[in-house]
Amino acid sequence: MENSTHQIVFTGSGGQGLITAAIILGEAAVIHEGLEAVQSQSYGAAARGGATRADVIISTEKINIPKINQAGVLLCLTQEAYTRFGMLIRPGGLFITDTRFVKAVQKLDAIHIELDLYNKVVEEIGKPVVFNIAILGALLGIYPVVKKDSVVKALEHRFPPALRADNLKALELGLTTGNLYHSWRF
Amino acid sequence: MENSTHQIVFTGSGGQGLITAAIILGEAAVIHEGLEAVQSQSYGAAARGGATRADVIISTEKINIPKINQAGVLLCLTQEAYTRFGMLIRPGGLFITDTRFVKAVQKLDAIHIELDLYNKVVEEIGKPVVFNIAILGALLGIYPVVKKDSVVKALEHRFPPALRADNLKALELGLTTGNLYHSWRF
Amino acid sequence: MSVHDYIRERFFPHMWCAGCGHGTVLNGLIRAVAELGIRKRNLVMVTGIGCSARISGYVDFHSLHTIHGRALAFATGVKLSKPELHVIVPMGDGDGLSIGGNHFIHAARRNINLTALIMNNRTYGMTGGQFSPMSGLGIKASTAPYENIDNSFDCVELAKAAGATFVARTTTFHVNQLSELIKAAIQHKGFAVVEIFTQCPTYFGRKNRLGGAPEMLKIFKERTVPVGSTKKAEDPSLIERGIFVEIERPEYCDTYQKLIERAQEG
Amino acid sequence: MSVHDYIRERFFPHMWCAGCGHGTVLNGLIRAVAELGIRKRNLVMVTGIGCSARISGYVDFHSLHTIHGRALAFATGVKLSKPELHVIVPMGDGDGLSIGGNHFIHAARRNINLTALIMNNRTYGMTGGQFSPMSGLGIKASTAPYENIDNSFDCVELAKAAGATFVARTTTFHVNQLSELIKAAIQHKGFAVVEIFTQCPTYFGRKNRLGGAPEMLKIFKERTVPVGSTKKAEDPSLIERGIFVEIERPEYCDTYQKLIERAQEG
Amino acid sequence: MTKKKLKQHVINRNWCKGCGICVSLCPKKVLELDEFDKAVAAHPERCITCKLCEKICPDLAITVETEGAIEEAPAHE
Amino acid sequence: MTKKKLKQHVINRNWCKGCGICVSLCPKKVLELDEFDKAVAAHPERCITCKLCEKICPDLAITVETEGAIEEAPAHE
Amino acid sequence: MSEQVREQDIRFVQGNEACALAAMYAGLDFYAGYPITPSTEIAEILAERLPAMGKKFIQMEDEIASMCAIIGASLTGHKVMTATSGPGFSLMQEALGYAIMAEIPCVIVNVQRGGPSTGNPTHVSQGDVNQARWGTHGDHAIVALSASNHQDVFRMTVEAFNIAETYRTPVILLFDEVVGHLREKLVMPKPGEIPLVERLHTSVREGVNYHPYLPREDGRLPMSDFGDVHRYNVTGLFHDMWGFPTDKPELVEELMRHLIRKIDYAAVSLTYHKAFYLDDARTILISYGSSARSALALVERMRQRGQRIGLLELQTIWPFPNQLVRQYTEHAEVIGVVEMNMGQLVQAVRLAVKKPQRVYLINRIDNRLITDKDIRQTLRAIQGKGV
Amino acid sequence: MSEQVREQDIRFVQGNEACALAAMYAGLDFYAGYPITPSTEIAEILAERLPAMGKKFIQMEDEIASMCAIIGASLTGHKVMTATSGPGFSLMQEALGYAIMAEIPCVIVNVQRGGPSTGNPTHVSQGDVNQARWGTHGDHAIVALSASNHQDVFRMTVEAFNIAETYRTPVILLFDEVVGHLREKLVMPKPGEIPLVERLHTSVREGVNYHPYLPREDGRLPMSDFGDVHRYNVTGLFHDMWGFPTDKPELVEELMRHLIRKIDYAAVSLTYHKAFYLDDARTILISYGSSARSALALVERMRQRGQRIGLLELQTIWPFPNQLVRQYTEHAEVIGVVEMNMGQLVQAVRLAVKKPQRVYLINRIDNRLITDKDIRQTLRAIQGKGV
Ligand SMILES: Cc1ncc(C[n+]2csc(CCOP(=O)(O)OP(=O)(O)O)c2C)c(N)n1
Ligand SMILES: Cc1ncc(C[n+]2csc(CCOP(=O)(O)OP(=O)(O)O)c2C)c(N)n1
Ligand code: SF4
Ligand code: SF4
Ligand code: SF4
Ligand code: SF4
Ligand code: SF4
Ligand code: SF4
Ligand SMILES: [Mg+2]
Ligand SMILES: [Mg+2]
Repeated sequence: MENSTHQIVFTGSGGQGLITAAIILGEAAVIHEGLEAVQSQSYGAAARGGATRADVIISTEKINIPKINQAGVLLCLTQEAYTRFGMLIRPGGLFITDTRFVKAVQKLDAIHIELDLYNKVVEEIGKPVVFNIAILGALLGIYPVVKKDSVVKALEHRFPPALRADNLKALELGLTTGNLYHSWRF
Repeated sequence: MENSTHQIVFTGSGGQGLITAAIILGEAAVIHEGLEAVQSQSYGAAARGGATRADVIISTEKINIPKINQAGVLLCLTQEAYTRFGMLIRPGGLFITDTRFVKAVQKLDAIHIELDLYNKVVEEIGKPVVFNIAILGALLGIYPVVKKDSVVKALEHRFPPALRADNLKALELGLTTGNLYHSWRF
Repeated sequence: MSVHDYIRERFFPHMWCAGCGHGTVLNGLIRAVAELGIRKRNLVMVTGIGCSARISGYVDFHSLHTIHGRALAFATGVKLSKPELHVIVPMGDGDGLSIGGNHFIHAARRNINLTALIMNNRTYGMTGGQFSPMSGLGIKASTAPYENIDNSFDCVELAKAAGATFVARTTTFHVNQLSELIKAAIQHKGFAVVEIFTQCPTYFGRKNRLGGAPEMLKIFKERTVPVGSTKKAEDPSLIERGIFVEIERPEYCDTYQKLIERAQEG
Repeated sequence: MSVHDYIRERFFPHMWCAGCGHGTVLNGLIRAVAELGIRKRNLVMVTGIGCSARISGYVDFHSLHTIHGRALAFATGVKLSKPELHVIVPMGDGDGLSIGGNHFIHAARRNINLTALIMNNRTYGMTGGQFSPMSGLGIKASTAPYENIDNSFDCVELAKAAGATFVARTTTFHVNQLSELIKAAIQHKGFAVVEIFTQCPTYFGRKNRLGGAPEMLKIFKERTVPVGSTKKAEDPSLIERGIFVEIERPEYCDTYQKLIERAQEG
Repeated sequence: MTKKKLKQHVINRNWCKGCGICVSLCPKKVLELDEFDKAVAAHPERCITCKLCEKICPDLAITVETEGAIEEAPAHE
Repeated sequence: MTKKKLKQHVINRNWCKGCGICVSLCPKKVLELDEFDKAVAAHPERCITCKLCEKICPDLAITVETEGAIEEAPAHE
Repeated sequence: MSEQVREQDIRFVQGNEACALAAMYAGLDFYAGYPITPSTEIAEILAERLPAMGKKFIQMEDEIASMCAIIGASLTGHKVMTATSGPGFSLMQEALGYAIMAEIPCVIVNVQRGGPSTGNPTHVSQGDVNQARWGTHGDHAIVALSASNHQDVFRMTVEAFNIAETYRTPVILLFDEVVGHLREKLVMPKPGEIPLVERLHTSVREGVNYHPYLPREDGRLPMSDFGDVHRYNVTGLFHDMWGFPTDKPELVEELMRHLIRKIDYAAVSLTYHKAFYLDDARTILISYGSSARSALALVERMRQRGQRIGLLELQTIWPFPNQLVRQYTEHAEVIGVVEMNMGQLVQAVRLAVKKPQRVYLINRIDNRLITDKDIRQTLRAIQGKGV
Repeated sequence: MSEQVREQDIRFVQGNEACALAAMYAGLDFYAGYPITPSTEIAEILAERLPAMGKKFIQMEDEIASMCAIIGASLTGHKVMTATSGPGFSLMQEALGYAIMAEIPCVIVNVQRGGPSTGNPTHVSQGDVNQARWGTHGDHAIVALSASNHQDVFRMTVEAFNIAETYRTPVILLFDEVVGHLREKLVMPKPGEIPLVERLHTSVREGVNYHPYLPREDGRLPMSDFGDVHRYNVTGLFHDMWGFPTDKPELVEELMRHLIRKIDYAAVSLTYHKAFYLDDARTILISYGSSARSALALVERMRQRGQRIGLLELQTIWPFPNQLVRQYTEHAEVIGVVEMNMGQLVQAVRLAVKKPQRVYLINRIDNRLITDKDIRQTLRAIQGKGV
């Protein structure tokens, strides 16, 4: 990747596991690649019911300011998140949604990739619960901010053996899907 | 009375009603004679069981410092109070005890008057509870810092009619006893 | 007045999670006040802090959203200073019985005319699912990863022992009983407690693998029986619903009024 | 060891008023520990603030004189961190049941092995005779000049409802029962409560014209009966003495030890 | 109590959070969640207007509108 | 329980506050307050060594010293 | 005795009684408290007097509950007060912050005793001065008043109620054990002699939108009583002008500024103080509470000897009267802050004056009243004259 | 990735987790707490980890009880901690004062959120800085530490335990929501890498008179555990060297001085801080906690442009490092104190520096993290360059 600091924001609803995805991404960067990363998220009443947000900054340098005002990469995984957080995208940034949840209406000054990943997860793995890891895979396919290997290690560390297979499958599925866009080169 | 500020300390045990006596003295001065007066006392664990102390300062001037380090007049009405507070007396001050309670042992640089008032109260009024007012009367007999009339008014205001007679009797008894020493002129 | 007249519609949809039983308590509560036909200007709701405490924001009463655990103390001030008001005090199990336990027993002791609702979801919802004094042994919670070792209170017994003169219990499944008990509690003259089992699918349900809100409601249905039911004798682990205490005793504000009369006599 | 070995003689005569029942509680307590023969290094006394709380200064135990109402919370820290210690927690009625009520019910709920003594003189002695939650209706106090309108707790019922596994009551008149009950409470494994009626002649006695300490003790004699006495049925205003609850239930520190074992398994 | 004849189920789609409580507990399986996870009255004809759904909905999202009177039995208990 | 024969009443005059409890409650009226309001064993011969005075004294001021054993009955209750 | 004196209603009372009498004079409707030395007499007097006036006294289970109860009672439109001392004041901090955030008029009396912790319950100190300013969590402003004698105790108590009502804020009365327990003369002000501020009620009618948290042009926020026609929300969360929770940054900032400014802007009108011999003073003592009595005793004594010494007695402690102190001390060579603690208000004085290096702490910390001699001794040391 | 990196135990954790890990590293034996955002994760992690180490975690009924329980557990010879946030911290003040008075080693974590009152539970502020100093009643001294990143959170947590044990005092860790909730890298220090101070036990034998409150020559007071041979008294009243209550003026004064001096004298060794580019700096920012991150970002950016700006990050907040601040700022033209409140530590800075008029507050109060841009903008205004 060219620039040395990456600001990635996952948005969606509480139950989608996006915070976990964000943490795994951070772990891959920090623990398995020796990079710097910070991760933060919304809390409390704001996170309850409504739209939730998880931020990750990855950098080769020490990260002083851990808050993201403009996201280089923005993932919106519910309609509500799209409405509420859509404006976070940096002009020219990378904007990722899933057709199952989001019907894009505004025109954003960004490269918009509409995945159809949720349906694929349901079809091919049958467990919607791993959708978050699939999304992480897709992100890496499109925007390889860390190596697949690092994420695999982070996943293996986090999930007990019983859950590993599905998550790795989801990661693969996402990666394959995302790779389709990789040639776009950001 | 010659000097314009009088520092009077009553000491004894909790149940003797000395605080009441001190307050009545203060009321007489402030409410009925237009003088200035302050009254304070010991509180809390110190006042429980052990020796208690009630201070009165009476003056024609505003009283800024309400604490007494050296008493012009010191009344000690238990042995414990005598031991603990005896040293409060100003050299040359007036030192009053009652033989029923105190056996003086130290030699103090003060004019020492030993009353036998408690026994008189028991004999003549039969109610030890008014001993405090008798003591107040004796004080005034010896050291007329306020007028008898003023104390009578204060007493009448404080005690319901039923209790008044005995208290006035006690005041008289004390006064008569104290008057014996009045000619000493302090 | 219709039920919806008692809520502040502009704040809906409310902040509670999908399936949270607190909404059902709100539902039952406004049906109760609507059926009693109480004027809104005479209704005060006082709450502390917690998911449950947010209920005061949604009712169109005078609403006092206070600090954690102290709702009954605030409510005592409201009530004693203006006894003509109906003061309803919904509390979470943490709010009302953990940090707020002392105010609970003292308000009960005074028998002051307040309507105390314990919205018992057996967890601290607002802070993310720690165990509460109502969780009970063996429960998992974010601060009880190895199963909880803290005994729970019996809210009914506690209220009774402390002096409450109306004590009842129901669940968010038993919606008719819910509004009936709240009605009775409001009408009762004295300190009234209604414990309401309510579901927190987000934390309590998830951490204890109880399924979603519908499944949790079915547990309420299956594990509770009406007061005095013979089933309880067969299976003592069943929990009784209904009215446990309903007695008349001088109420605090009334007695205070008498004190005033006595004091003014001389 | 003799009874006097358990006190700090250099602080005697103690600070309590003549005739104060708190001294008799001290008397009964040291007889109890002497008879049990507990080593002094294993004895801890934790108290709050009040005349009663000063008892910790007079026993030759490890003594922790804390802040008003919180003795049981401190004691919980002492006990859980070193379960082998005997922790005795005497409290005034104000200290233990007014400001300290919440810690009382929660310690009871946990069934932690503490010996809680409520030295109930029905007043706040230390601050000069205000009414307490144990004063009862009709009592006069410096903050109840027109007769008290606050109901009182039934300490036994409250302790029971909250989960205490040993609950007893006696008075400073019943000196043999006093030390026997304290002994039993110390030996009980779990949260044990002994409520002890004790006289405050200085405030409670004086303000309510009950005479001096001997007269107040005679009232304890006349107005109380052993648990289960038939006299109680005849005259319900009589108050029962004796053991009301004595049951076995897992104790908190024990259960915690099991939790450690479970956690260490994996 | 008397039970009324159903006019309609008014479901506030903005308020409904799709918890499924009404769907699961309706004694006559009248309600379903649609593709947006909002409750809809899929089988209004089965409705006995017991109003359980209205009373139990944590989001106050259902009103069961009725007309005329039919016999009512308590929802459950 | 067995009751012992009285040796002596040891009364700590520094500790005794003269509350009169022992005087008033001693079943045999053994004790009195002297002119300094301190308890004294005025009639030791009457003492049945029930130790009520020792156990009830709030000031821990009395010890009833005994020798040998005689029959004991509980103080009261 | 002069006729004038006879006409006056003169009392010989404790400072605590003066405070209780003043509260009733100010219109106290509701008192909740929990006993604690050395403030208890306030409760005891009110327990007797309030019911006789048809008003409410309640003894709560603790100080937390007391503070909460008075807030509740204030919202129904009543003038409210509680009284306590150090340990109880610590317990009240959380609810005190609530009253600040929710803008509830109420008066809290703290009769200071020796601390920290249980400390020295029956002796004097002035150790809670900075706690009064900073004791509750989160940023905030506060009003705290003090007094050194009973006439002033009365006056400041009445003003505390006036300020509470004017600014919709809790007001702290910071007395001390000496002032609280001492009996001295109080000339009871006649009805009307001290102006009273009554609660400002909204004129907004039923059905019209009432904004409980929207300041008027003059900065005041009219209230509507619970039980009256307007129903609104009261919360300790940051909130909008209707009282409903918000965490919008703009609204958070606006409310924060409002809460601090309403006190700061009012600082000038809130600056109660007494100036003794300050016109030509080269040595200026600054003090408050009972230590100001001793400072005055010394100043009067030294003035008789012709020394250019004066006393600025602060009765408004918070918001700290920066301007006043700066002006009065402009030409002072020595500024001695007399207090009974390890130096609390002295810091505020240093921040206020032009030449902080001229500010000296004159203190006593053994929980006994500082005397004129103590002050004299420290002054001599400051002036290089030894002790 | 370098070999060195691989050998390290690197974690990606929240600040709260870093704190919990550090507490265990320091030897934490006993934790009591009550959940509150944004500190709860500390409890949640310890609830899982402590029992697995045979140590004690207890969730109490409230924060008051939590604070009391850790004091009790400390007396049996254990290292103890509690964690909370604003409202809970307010509730702990009374018992905190007890720990100060009775000299009980313990650590209190306050992860600051928006206040006053319930305020803004899930957003950041630094509003409890002065409360940490003055929150409990009565005169006292206190130690409070802060940190801006997880490596420092770890370090300061360990030091908090060390200081608590060395000085027999409560130590406050003042973090904030951003630091507490943020996940970032933590390189776990190896065992022994950070020195640990263990409790100093008395060497006095059984039967010999042990004085729990008699400082040794080096100022430390050896302890004896409850359950050990020495039985002594612990009280919140003023007390003598055996721990028994006294109100003798000499002893009151002596104890008061001791309590304050032991912290003040230790101030030099307690002065944890970080100096960035201060050697030639004309503009000096002073900050702490998460706002120091933003200050550092700005300083690094401006240094790249050749500007003479530096940052003094304070990790010891209280006792305030007066000397350190005075020295570093001697040649500064602008001293900007960066904090997220209405100006709390800025007052201490003004009291410390030679030229208080050069001290400016650079703040943000909307409960959002102050940014480098915010600071830049205020700096420009200070320098007369507009915004
Ligand atoms: C003094 C204080 N301590 C802790 C908190 C944090 N807190 C907020 S809500 C809550 C508990 C909520 O549980 P409960 O009362 O059962 O309500 P629920 O959210 O489950 O409805 C806690 C501990 C607080 N706000 N104030
Ligand atoms: C927080 C706090 N509030 C109030 C007090 C004042 N206070 C000291 S002891 C006491 C009550 C004492 O009553 P009780 O506990 O019944 O003990 P007693 O003196 O009657 O034995 C009170 C209110 C205090 N020390 N701390
Ligand atoms: S967390 Fe639990 S209690 Fe809170 S709103 Fe969600 S479901 Fe309800
Ligand atoms: S005041 Fe009452 S409780 Fe206190 S020591 Fe005296 S008699 Fe005992
Ligand atoms: S119960 Fe209410 S919120 Fe839940 S699905 Fe049905 S209508 Fe929607
Ligand atoms: S009213 Fe009853 S039957 Fe009809 S939809 Fe609702 S729950 Fe089902
Ligand atoms: S009971 Fe004790 S204190 Fe009382 S008179 Fe007898 S010996 Fe003295
Ligand atoms: S032992 Fe019994 S009989 Fe003897 S003096 Fe004492 S109380 Fe009286
Ligand atoms: Mg709950
Ligand atoms: Mg008591």
